[in-house]
Amino acid sequence: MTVLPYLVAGWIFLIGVYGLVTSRDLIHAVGCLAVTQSSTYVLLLAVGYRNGGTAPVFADAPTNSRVVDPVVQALALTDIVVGATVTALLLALVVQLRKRHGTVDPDALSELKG
Amino acid sequence: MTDVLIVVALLLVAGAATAAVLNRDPVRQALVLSFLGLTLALLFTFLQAPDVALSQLAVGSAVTPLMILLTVRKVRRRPGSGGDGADKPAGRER
Amino acid sequence: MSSRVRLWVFLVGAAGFAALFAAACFDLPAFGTVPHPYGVRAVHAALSHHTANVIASVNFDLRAFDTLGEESILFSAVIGTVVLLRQARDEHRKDPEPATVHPPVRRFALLTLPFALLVGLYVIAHGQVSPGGGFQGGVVTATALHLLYIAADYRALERVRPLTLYEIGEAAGEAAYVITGFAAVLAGSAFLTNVLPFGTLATLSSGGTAMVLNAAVGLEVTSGIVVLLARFLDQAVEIEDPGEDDGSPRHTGGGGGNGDDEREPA
Amino acid sequence: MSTSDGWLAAALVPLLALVPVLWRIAYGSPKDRLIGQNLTSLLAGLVLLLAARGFHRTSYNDVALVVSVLGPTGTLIYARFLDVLPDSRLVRWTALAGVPATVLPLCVATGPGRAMVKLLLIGALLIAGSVVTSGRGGKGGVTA
Repeated sequence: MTVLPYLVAGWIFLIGVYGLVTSRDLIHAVGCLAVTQSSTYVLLLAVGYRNGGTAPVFADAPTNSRVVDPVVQALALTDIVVGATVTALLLALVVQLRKRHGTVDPDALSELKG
Repeated sequence: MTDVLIVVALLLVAGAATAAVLNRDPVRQALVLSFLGLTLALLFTFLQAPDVALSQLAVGSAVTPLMILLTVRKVRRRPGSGGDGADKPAGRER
Repeated sequence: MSSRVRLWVFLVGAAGFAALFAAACFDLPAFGTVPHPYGVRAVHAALSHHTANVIASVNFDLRAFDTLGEESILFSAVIGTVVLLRQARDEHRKDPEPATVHPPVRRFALLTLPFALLVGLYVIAHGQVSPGGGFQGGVVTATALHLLYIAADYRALERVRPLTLYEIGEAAGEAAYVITGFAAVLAGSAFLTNVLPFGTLATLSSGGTAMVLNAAVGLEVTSGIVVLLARFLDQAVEIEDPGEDDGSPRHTGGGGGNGDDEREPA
Repeated sequence: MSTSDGWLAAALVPLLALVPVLWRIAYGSPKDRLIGQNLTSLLAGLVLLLAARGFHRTSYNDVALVVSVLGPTGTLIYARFLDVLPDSRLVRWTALAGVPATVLPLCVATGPGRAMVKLLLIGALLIAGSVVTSGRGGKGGVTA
């Protein structure tokens, strides 16, 4: 338990990169990138967790309660939404590539370049 | 007890991430990604991060898979045919 | 680089990464144990600014300048997507056929729509009090709008969704953030300092400028996601490729090759 | 075992039920995958409600509220793209049995008040969403 969350984050990162490397379809590759991104959230939140802590939101908890680290949560939170728009940008690039070159296979694309 | 929940959620997330990568067809992948988004949201709730869970829920379970599906529909379509099943590539890769 | 070489390069790199990462993990403090000096200070700072949700306080007060950066990335990503997905000169539009919708689904979607919008706005508005805020609520609101697409069809969605308004909304959100920052300068303090009265802890009007910035981000994210999805829907449903298609085989990827089972035989 | 541990142990039940659902989503037919997606959001809603009680944080219920709104929305959007809205007894009965079995004890434990109204609302949304998306009438519902 003491290292499992970190190791899971590492596994998600590796499997995501594996998908990126072996992908035959750019849309699939963008999906794999989304998976890889999520490993960072798992790692950040795992680092910020404290046993017996609760969320640092004091609307329904006493202000002296033991809380988990809010800083890493703030980092992960904004990155998730910004990451989604970047995913959109990449998908838009894929649509453009398909229009220009008629394929979304990365290997076929590199052949086009010669 | 919280630890048990966290461990189960972690294993689910790892499994979903693996399945999302190994499903090579983007349409299948979109549904697995949506599952991954929901399990990540559960994990974040167990890690006492409801804010992040909300964010992941909205983005991971709806917006990202939807955009992938729309891109697939666009990319697989041919003029006049409309459907995405109409253009099975004759010269499939490899 | 052939795919075989690429795979080998990856495997070597992955093995190295795995070894180093595992070693680092076992050197990290055990899960859930270490004290968090930054976290403790952030909690103090948030409480001294009467913001109940410390995460919102970190985002919109303590690290407001960083969030401006994040917001700008979002802003430019949306602009980039809009530029990439605009209708090219040689493409033409085709009106999508009106859809027929199963009546229970239509009723459900129409009944849920106002409620879902309300939930989205609630999540934005309570950002500084309970879990939520502009980033999360914005996405929820934008997704909720697309219930209309389910309830009727794409044209119905287009009629009630004045896209220009959302494009302006996105820019207005970004502008409101910067203006709030400069208002602090005019008030005689540094850029993005929290100069408004802090209010009472755990009420809607608490948190000073955190509340204003939260609303600005909510506006920007809602509009941004609506614009994004609109562009993708446009491309997928309406805009057709120019007539360059002469029956040549298309590589649509899907290397696993099971695209055939996308449609269940009726 | 304290009461909060009891609630968290109860949350483990729908959480573990997600394991076979993942299998279905990853390897099933298109129908199966859509049913799986539907079931996931339903089960996730139940897990979140029970966990919120187990952690003694009523504000965590907001996450369940968002699931109950976005879950069926997502399912219907996929249904439109994949051109199927499969009839599923599994989803319907999980909703009709599981949601009351979760929400009613939670209401009793919470006691009357705003929190209870919210719980009932989330429960009603989860049931309504699942019943509509599991295609009662069995005709398969949507055409794009």
